[in-house]
Amino acid sequence: MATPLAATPAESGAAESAAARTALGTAEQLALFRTMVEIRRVEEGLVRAHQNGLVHGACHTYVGQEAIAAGVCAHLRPSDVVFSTHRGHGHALAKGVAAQEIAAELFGRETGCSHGRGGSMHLFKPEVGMMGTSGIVGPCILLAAGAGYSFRLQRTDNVAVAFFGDGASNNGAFHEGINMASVWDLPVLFVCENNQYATEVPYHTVSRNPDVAAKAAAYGLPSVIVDGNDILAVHAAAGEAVRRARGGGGPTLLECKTYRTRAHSEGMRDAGYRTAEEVNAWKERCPIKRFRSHLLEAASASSAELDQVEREVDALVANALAFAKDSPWPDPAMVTQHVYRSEGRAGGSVG
Amino acid sequence: MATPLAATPAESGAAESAAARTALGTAEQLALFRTMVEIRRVEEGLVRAHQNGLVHGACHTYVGQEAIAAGVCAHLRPSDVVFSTHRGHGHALAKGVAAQEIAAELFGRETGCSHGRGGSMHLFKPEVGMMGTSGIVGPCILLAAGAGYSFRLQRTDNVAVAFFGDGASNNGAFHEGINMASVWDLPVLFVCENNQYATEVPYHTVSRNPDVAAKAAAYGLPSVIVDGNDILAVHAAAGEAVRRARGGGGPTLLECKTYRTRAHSEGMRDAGYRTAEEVNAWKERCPIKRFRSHLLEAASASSAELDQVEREVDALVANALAFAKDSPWPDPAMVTQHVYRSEGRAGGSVG
Amino acid sequence: MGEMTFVAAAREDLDEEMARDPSVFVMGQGIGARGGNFNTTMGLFEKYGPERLRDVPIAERGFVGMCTGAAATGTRPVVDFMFVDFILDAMGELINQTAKLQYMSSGRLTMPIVLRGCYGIGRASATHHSGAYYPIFVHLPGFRVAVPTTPADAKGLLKTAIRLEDPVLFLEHKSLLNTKGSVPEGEHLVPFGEAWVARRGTHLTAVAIGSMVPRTLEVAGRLAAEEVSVEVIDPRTLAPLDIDTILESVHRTGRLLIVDETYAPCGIGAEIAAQVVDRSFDDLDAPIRRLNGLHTPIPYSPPLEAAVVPTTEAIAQAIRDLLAE
Amino acid sequence: MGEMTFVAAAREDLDEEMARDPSVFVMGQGIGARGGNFNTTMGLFEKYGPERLRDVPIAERGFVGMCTGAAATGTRPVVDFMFVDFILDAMGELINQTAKLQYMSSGRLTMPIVLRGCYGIGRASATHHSGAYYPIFVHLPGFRVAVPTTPADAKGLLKTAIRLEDPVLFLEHKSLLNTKGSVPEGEHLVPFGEAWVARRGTHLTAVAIGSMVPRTLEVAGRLAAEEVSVEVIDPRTLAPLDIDTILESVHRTGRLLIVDETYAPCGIGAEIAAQVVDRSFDDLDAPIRRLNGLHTPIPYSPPLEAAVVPTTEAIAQAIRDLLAE
Ligand SMILES: Cc1ncc(C[n+]2csc(CCOP(=O)(O)OP(=O)(O)O)c2C)c(N)n1
Ligand SMILES: Cc1ncc(C[n+]2csc(CCOP(=O)(O)OP(=O)(O)O)c2C)c(N)n1
Ligand SMILES: [Mg+2]
Ligand SMILES: [Mg+2]
Repeated sequence: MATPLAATPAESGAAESAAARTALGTAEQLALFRTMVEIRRVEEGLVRAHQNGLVHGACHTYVGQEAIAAGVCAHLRPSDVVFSTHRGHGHALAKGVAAQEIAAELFGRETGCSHGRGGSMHLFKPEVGMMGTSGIVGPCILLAAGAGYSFRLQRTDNVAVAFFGDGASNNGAFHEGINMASVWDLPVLFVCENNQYATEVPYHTVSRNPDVAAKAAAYGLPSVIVDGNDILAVHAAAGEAVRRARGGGGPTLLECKTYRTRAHSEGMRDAGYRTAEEVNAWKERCPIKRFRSHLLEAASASSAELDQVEREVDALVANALAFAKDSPWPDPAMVTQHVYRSEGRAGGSVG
Repeated sequence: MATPLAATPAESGAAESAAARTALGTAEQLALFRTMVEIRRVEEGLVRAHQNGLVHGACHTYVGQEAIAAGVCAHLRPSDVVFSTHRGHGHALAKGVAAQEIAAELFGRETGCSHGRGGSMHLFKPEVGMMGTSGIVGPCILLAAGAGYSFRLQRTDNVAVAFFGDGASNNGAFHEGINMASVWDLPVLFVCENNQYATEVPYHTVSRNPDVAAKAAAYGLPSVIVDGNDILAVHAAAGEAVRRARGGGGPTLLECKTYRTRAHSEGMRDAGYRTAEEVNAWKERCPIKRFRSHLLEAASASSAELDQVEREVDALVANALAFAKDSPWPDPAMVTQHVYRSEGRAGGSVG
Repeated sequence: MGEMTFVAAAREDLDEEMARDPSVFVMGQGIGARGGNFNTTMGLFEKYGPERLRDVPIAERGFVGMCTGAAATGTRPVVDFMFVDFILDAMGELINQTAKLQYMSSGRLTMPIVLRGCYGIGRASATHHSGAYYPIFVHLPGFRVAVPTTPADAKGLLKTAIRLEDPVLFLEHKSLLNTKGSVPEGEHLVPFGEAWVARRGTHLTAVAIGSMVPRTLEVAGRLAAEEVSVEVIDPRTLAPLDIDTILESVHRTGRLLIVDETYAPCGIGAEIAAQVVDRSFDDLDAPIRRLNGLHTPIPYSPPLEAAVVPTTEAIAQAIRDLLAE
Repeated sequence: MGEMTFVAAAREDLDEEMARDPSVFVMGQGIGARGGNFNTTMGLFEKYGPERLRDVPIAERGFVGMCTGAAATGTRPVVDFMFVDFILDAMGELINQTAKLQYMSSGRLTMPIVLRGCYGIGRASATHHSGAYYPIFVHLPGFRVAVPTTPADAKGLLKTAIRLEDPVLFLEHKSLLNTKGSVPEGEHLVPFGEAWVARRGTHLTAVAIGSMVPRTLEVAGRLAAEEVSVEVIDPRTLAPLDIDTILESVHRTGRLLIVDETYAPCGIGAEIAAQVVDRSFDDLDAPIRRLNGLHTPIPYSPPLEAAVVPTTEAIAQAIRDLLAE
């Protein structure tokens, strides 16, 4: 079962990215742009709603990391599955959960994608392959690996994706899940969004190897490092990895270097552990701003077209928030429904 | 905190080993020989006792791996600590637990090093730094790292050692413990005894990277691969690692390639998953036999001297087994003693 | 009706289910070509191959998390822990993912996963290989818990477990694995939540769990000679728990003893006692008593080990004491 | 006597213990310069530095195992889990190592480790940040469990916890963190195993745990106007449990209700009920009742969340029902 070790990270990514940059059509590029804008605008709306007390509990936004969810999920079918983290709104949107269902969920309403049972950290919509975000750091890696195992058994060519942060890479789940996915060639894409902090903890203080992708060598699977704020680079690298997984070539570890430009969680302090200069420098590298410039420079789209996309998204998000606010609360009488599939004296007659 | 990554495994080990081979005095070499012989003879005695029903429960012998415990523990003081595994008799003996206390423990007697509470997989003798073997695969890595943390806080230059198998290296404890020991420069030696099988599972079927030591690159700590059946090589590499740890230079991952020549556990089948040829080839590489030849060839000891050591060990082991057999059973009335230090209404007046 | 051992009955059942449903697969250490440390999968690897009998690395958290992801995506994993003690490294996954995904997804995901393991005190297995843990799984929402004691129930409950959409902890007491009994052939399903009244009696109700069932039956048989009539109930599943059968029995006997190898505090005996004193207070003629393993890590040495579990003498004495109340 | 919040009292205590004993140190996420997600260590980093207030990676199993190794070698770790839910990934280490090393080493190793974490339902924290888990730690041998409800007890019990040689689970209910009360200055130690009779009464004994203590006291105060006299007992520690104070109370009142936010099955209420029906059967004038959180993962939405914990109305109703029995 021994195979050659992974190529050093980054190489393949860089090469492929250049190729794909040219290959992508205008409609596809506009779709990527739209997804990123939608994620950004939904987050901004949720932030306001959180400040107004309409969103309860914790709320971790995806602002600054939009290119990753958008670039990866563009390659996925509804039957492909995504398992995500506490910072999962972007993944849910990119995987096809409607903005209004996400807003309603964070508002705690019956119309939310988890019927108000989940909130920000528990977004479920299996119908489109959104298999859940998680308040616990780590498990998504294992769940995705297991979905990959299922797909192999079922002889489908579906692919499973785990999104997780740099913080998760020091967790045992990373080690155990990636190792097994590698030895069994499972159709999984492990996407590490290295935004360089876990809450307030800089990655270099909790790992002596600054590159998560480099750790793939321990498990013998291919890995790539990409600029996570460059949508085309992410899209290209993810495309290659998804194709490999779908074709039976096994898993890939994709590290996207990025940054969150808001606080870890809404309402938390955002000073003391990083400088304003650092944050501002990364705001300059905003993936949406950069892609907008690129599209204009490459004459792939006009300013008017992009403005139009933004207006459409604004309307959609305004509607989503209004929908959420007007939605009914869940019925407390139903609160224990779905704990078990089989109620009372279970089984016996099942079949 | 970023430091240069580990040198490729093996290099440093090879160089150092050659140097140390010459440096070691005759008395020290004879002591190493004696330790290995003692481990072998104790195991052989326990095997017979197990067959005769005097040893209860599971019994995993260390036969074939003696050079590792002997070579590593030769560098340790009583105040240094060892945390070990299910295959821990050799570690306990090398760390200074008397053969009679180990035999009595496996016989389930009050005079055993764990007063009959532990058996083969739970050998405790903190007085000499033997902090326990474990029936669960993995924890020893973490416990040793934590002891290292204690030693730093206490401003001592004690060192902690974790012994574990290849099987444990796929466990999350490996990932989490070694990473933290590395980022905090803890005085720990991680000794992976890669005997190539976990029960009946060949290592190459559960890891795409055949070298455990190579995984150190993920954590940025130095690692070495040595021939685990070459006592002088183990001794040299361990010496360097212990010196580094004691001197504040942080942890090392030492991989010893070796083989167990008996069944995984006494009474278990030993066919079907490995060939008789493979086992016999490794029996030829017996660390004791090899070291005996080396000592004779180098004229470091005479055949008579070595025979004398063996006779002394034989007598010691015979006595140990007799002691165990004649020892009293523990008193069932005391069975719940030591669950808690503070009994009943705890605390309040403590201080 | 064939006569077979507990472990063979469970294995036959697994074989039938794997033949019937290609989405059933097993993950565990040594459950492939080796056939399982306790022979739980002997002979199946040859029939179903390595994908459906998957030997795994020593990464309990990892493969439990994987099986959870697999169950959520349409396959039916059976995790074979060998010793159930090894489940502990996977508690985070089990409690927060396995047990909750159905609820969090409002029933759109199902979780047909069986967590099987051999458990219990005996054979000088020492403290890392002797645990049971079922009270923890009864406490937490989302799990079903089965503790069969006869070969027929081993087969019938495992079959139900594999077909259920809910996570099931299926526990096999090491001391029962090689006991023999008659087992219905083919399709034999025992529902969860139906206790087995193992012996009828009128003076006292003894609820016994797992290894304590044969032991309590032995005592009941012996006491019959003294004109003491003990009803022995084996709940068979602890979640759901068939409290009705217990209440009905206590209604007739007025006295209740619960015999359980695991720890008393917040254990299954506490739960049964609490339900009975709440719902059948007027039926009770005496205090409710529990007999449990001592509250200590399990020691290795045979005489110490024997001292931590309820003996037949202790059971007989508890019954006599309770009848004297 | 100063007036301060629960969290400030516990922090003052930790500060005093760290000043007194250089072997005390804290590991956790965000407990260094950040001062703790719940301000549990605010200001201490500046005094004691990074070695004694150690920010850790997201590796709960790892740092719990490390703290266990540290405790076994002479230092006194306080593990700050932030949300206690994160303890679950470390259950293997806790159950098989932390809780057993004293026993396995025949008392030659000690295990002075404090596992502290904020727990409980409220604030729409959802299912991964709302758990309590104390019945599990009461069930298993080797742990002490403290659930203080007042600032004074937070300080006095944490001090005792840090000085004990045994592993202690020290739980702080999120809804209590910012409640205020008077706290003795300096050396204030509350022993484990001594309940606090929070209110004297004669008609019924209500044992309340954690967040249910203020809620039950509120109900008791309200019912006093209706001439109903409820005795409210806060056990303060669940292991050891001061059953004597409860038995003595039931001896006077004849009626017992246990109010607890966590799950009923095999919970702490079951344990208390089982002990009382065994030891005080003749004192009981009525069934023993339990009021618990519903047996479900904790939902996020505020109206759903409110529905899963016992309300003041439910407590009042349970008391009235029980008095009518
Ligand atoms: C097992 C576990 N431990 C701790 C936490 C608390 N926590 C929530 S988010 C977070 C940081 C996560 O960092 P990272 O994985 O890098 O993701 P990011 O927030 O940067 O997107 C922590 C420590 C948790 N949710 N789960
Ligand atoms: C957590 C855990 N899982 C499974 C086992 C069962 N088990 C005991 S020894 C062993 C193999 C260990 O292999 P390795 O670490 O290579 O050590 P070796 O036996 O080869 O010395 C297994 C799987 C265990 N003891 N603990
Ligand atoms: Mg991060
Ligand atoms: Mg091995």
